[in-house]
Amino acid sequence: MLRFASTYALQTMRRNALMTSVAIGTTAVLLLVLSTIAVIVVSIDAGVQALQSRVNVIAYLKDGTSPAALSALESEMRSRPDVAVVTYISKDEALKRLQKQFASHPGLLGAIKDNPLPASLDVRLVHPSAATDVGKALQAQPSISDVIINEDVVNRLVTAGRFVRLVGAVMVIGLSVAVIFIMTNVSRLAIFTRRAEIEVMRLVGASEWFVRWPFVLEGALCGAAASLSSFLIVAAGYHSLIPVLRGSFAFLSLPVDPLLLPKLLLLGLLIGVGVGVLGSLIAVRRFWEPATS
Amino acid sequence: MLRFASTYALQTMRRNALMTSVAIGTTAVLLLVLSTIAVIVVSIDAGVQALQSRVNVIAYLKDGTSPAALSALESEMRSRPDVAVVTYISKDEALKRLQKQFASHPGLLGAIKDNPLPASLDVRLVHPSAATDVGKALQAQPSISDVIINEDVVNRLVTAGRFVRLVGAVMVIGLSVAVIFIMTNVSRLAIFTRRAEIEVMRLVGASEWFVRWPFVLEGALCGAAASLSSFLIVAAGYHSLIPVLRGSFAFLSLPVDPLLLPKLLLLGLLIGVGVGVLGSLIAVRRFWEPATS
Amino acid sequence: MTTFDPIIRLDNVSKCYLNGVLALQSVSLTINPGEFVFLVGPSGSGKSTLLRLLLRDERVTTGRIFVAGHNLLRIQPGAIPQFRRRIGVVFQDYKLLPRLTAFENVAFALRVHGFHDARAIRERTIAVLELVGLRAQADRYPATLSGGEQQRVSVARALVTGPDMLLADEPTGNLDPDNALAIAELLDQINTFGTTVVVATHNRDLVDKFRRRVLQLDQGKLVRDEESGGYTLALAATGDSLGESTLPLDGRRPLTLPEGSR
Amino acid sequence: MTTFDPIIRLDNVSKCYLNGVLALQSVSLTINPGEFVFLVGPSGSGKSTLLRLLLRDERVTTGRIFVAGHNLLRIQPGAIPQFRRRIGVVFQDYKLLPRLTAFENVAFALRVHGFHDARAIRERTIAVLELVGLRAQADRYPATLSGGEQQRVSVARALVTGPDMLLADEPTGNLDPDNALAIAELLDQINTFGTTVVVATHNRDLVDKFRRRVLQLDQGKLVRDEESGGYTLALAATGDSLGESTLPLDGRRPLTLPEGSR
Ligand SMILES: Nc1ncnc2c1ncn2[C@@H]1O[C@H](COP(=O)(O)OP(=O)(O)OP(=O)(O)O)[C@@H](O)[C@H]1O
Ligand SMILES: Nc1ncnc2c1ncn2[C@@H]1O[C@H](COP(=O)(O)OP(=O)(O)OP(=O)(O)O)[C@@H](O)[C@H]1O
Ligand SMILES: [Mg+2]
Ligand SMILES: [Mg+2]
Repeated sequence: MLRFASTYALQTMRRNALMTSVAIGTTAVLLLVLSTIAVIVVSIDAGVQALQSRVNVIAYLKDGTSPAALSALESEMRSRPDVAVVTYISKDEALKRLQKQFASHPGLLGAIKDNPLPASLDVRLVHPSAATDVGKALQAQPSISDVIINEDVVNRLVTAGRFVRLVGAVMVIGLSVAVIFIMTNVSRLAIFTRRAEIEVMRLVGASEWFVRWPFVLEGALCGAAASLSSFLIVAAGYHSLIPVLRGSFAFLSLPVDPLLLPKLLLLGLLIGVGVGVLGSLIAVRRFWEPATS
Repeated sequence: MLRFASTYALQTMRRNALMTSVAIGTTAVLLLVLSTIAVIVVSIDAGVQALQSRVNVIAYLKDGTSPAALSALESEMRSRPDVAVVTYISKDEALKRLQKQFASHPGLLGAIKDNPLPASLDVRLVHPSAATDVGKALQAQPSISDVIINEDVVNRLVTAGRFVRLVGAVMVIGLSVAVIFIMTNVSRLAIFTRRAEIEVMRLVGASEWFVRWPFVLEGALCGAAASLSSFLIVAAGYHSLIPVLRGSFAFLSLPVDPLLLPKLLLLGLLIGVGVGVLGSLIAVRRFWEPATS
Repeated sequence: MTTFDPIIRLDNVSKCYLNGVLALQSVSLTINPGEFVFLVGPSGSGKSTLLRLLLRDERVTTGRIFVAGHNLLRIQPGAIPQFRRRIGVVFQDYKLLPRLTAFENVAFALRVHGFHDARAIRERTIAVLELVGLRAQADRYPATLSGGEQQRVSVARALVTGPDMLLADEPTGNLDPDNALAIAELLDQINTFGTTVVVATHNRDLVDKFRRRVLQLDQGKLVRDEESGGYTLALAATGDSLGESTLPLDGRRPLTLPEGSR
Repeated sequence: MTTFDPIIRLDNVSKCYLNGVLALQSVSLTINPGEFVFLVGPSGSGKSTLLRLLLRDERVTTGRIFVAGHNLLRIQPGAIPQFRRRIGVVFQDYKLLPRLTAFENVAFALRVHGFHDARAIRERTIAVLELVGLRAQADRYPATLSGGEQQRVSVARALVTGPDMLLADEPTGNLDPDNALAIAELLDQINTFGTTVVVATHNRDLVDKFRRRVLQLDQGKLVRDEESGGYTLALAATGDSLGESTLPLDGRRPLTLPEGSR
């Protein structure tokens, strides 16, 4: 039965080129839009995450902290899962940095003698939301005099991250729903144009699955063709555009998920073939035995 | 003829509810996606622009600049089209700010006497790309000792702005193309299912426009219905979501274009009705006189 | 089903369509296996409706209907395809699959019946197409066949599976007298091999020539059930025995159309 | 067009369909205004093709064709609708608009002809539906009409505009003899009012009864053009004068189908 179904499906696809091309074209374009937007959202999200990983907590050390206590503290911090990098900044280093910052007003710091600046630990975080925790832990250390958290930056980054995530998720999910809705509609329409055909088959004594198989196969084939072609376009665009973008917008430091493209392919196939098959199943069911149900 | 066409169009729309609902539903969803993404892109772009308007150039004044020279300079700067706001910061004000900045290290600035800080003009720009121009103009003034442009911030903002613009434009344009492509396809499919009807009309002696009018009207009505309903959803979402978003993501300071919604409505109607009408015209033409052309 | 029971039995069957048209009224009849029955009656008298009920394409509104051992009011939806495979049908509007050639349309019925062997399918299909005179048209699509050719494809499809029962709705309506006679002889021949045949027809010549059992419907009622009958009742051979004509023209009203204003 | 010229003239017309089927071969004929012509011939002999050529639904492959004063090889595409409005057509497959009721289908032809006045359209449409016996079915969709009823709607649509010329392709194929006769009488009556009528038919009774001009096609060739002819040539009244039957069954070959293996 499957052999016949596939023959029949391929034949009708060929003999009804308009409908086949409309179905594949529509699906491919929808998946193309979906994956492009997914790529954009994922890239922006990755960019924001990269920015977030630059958030740091500064802990000023009391003058006279012993090197042993310091290294104990450093390694304790490093072992925390929410800490990415810990850097020690000595008193000299701190002064140099300040002088550099005020290089344009040499008069301002000329008056300073005896280097009043404390040494400090610069603690980079994995995610900005850990700032308060890490800050508290540092504050509790006896050798720490003061902890500085750039609340403003932290908050902004956390909010911006949440915003990007939210908008991105809304866009991708909303778009997926829209894509599935439209694909289902197109397949309903395509099968609607063939309800007479289905009616004839059932009157000749074809069982429900005998009628369904060709439609399901057609749906699967169209879906696969569409998702493959849209994937090829996205992959080509990705490979040719990303280096250009990374060149022009270097600071955004767009990172790459090496699995992004395979994931996209999988998603496309899942939606394309899934909706193709399910849409056909539902649409055929709808026209099955219209006189009785 | 138009009266008959409209009667016929309304009748067939009613009697072919499936096709009508598919056409309207698909178009509405497509326009919904398009306008949602347009709103998002416009909002993000507006946010970036708001950030950009905070870019400033600091010009340090030579000690002893006369108030007359100062106000002449201020007004000259204000009259430039690329300058948004000019603020004068006196020597006292500058010191206060610095003290506030270093509040956590009271020892650092305690040593300062005689206030070495210069007075300055804080010039906010309309767009960061004007920074170099404005900087040069300031540098040329005899009363200015030094000009500081935060090149890094300027560059980042300019790049980010360009990036957002580019990605946004690509998304909106690409999406519009996709939407138009899909709508055209759906209307081709819908009319394809009715080619027999068109064939009968032409055999009975109907002129081309007699056949076309009902289809064109149907396209226009479906398009209008779809764009209106998608507009209502977007407008409702906009009005209920924007305050929430503005609350949670206050710092992003999403500005509102009061004409955004009317513009969206116009765009939706244009695409919805335009494609509905054009799609029908083209599709009917395609099935017109199949035997001869 | 035992072979001695009637293959078709209708008890007081009425059919009222959704739009309120009462197409059949209290029809009772039995047809035994192996019978050859002509179903006659004026246009709109319910012949096609009766055949649709027999195929369980439509359901009866009241009354009971048994076909090939099934109570069609109780038959499970899942059992319907199996049931239909025992019946060959020639539809009044042919109902060919537009995207299949004549050959494929006929072969389709064999596929539905579970035949797999491509060579056997091919031989059998070609043989039946040859029987209806369409060997040369085997690879053409329905849209490129003449009306009568399409009708014969429909006949071939109904025959090819060797059904227990054959329902033919106006199978010669678009055929010239010679072809019509040949098709009728084909049905007759199939009947002699044991298939029950029910033919709805307007073809007076055929009914009169074959002299088989005749069921006559008029406005949904069974008005005649005659063994070896003619198209019209034997007593009154002229046209008006069929009841008043449905057309008002019989009174020879002059054709005066109201003039529409342009 | 002057009324004395033939309304239809074919010079050596051949029609070869895209798939290579030669449906008409060197057909030459003239039909004068006001004539009533029966077109006969076995299934697939080219009757419908000829009518399609007259309507400029298909184009001739070679030869020249003039209809109602138009050279159909030269006619501008823009002039075709106007040309077709002078012709009423009953199609073999009815070609009704599925989403319009019987009434609306008939009224549609009037709309196409530029009639606007709803009351005039209504009166005229109802009058013609009454003529074909479908007054009661006026508000039903084609899908809910019996085969014969659909055919009569198609007839009504062809008549309603009072065309100069009426082409009817098998207009009685799904009608019982009484209804068929009534429709034929309607066509005859319209002909007496001046409309040229060409009827392709397989109905032997009608042709024999009306005794009008008969054009007979066989395998695309015009094999007879007889004034006041019968369905078959006068000399040999039996069926075989029509040439050999297209069916091999005439030799009474026993019905042995090759058994397919399941
Ligand atoms: N699907 C339907 N819905 C509603 N009414 C219908 C439907 N099919 C047929 N009818 C009506 O039922 C009656 C019987 O129709 P049926 O098709 O059985 O007639 P018939 O005897 O086959 O006529 P014909 O010889 O013209 O084919 C007619 O009045 C017809 O209009
Ligand atoms: N659209 C088409 N394309 C190709 N061949 C066709 C087409 N229509 C008809 N034919 C072929 O042309 C020949 C003549 O067909 P036509 O329909 O004119 O026959 P007909 O005399 O009307 O037959 P019938 O009485 O069966 O309706 C047939 O062999 C048919 O198969
Ligand atoms: Mg019928
Ligand atoms: Mg024909």
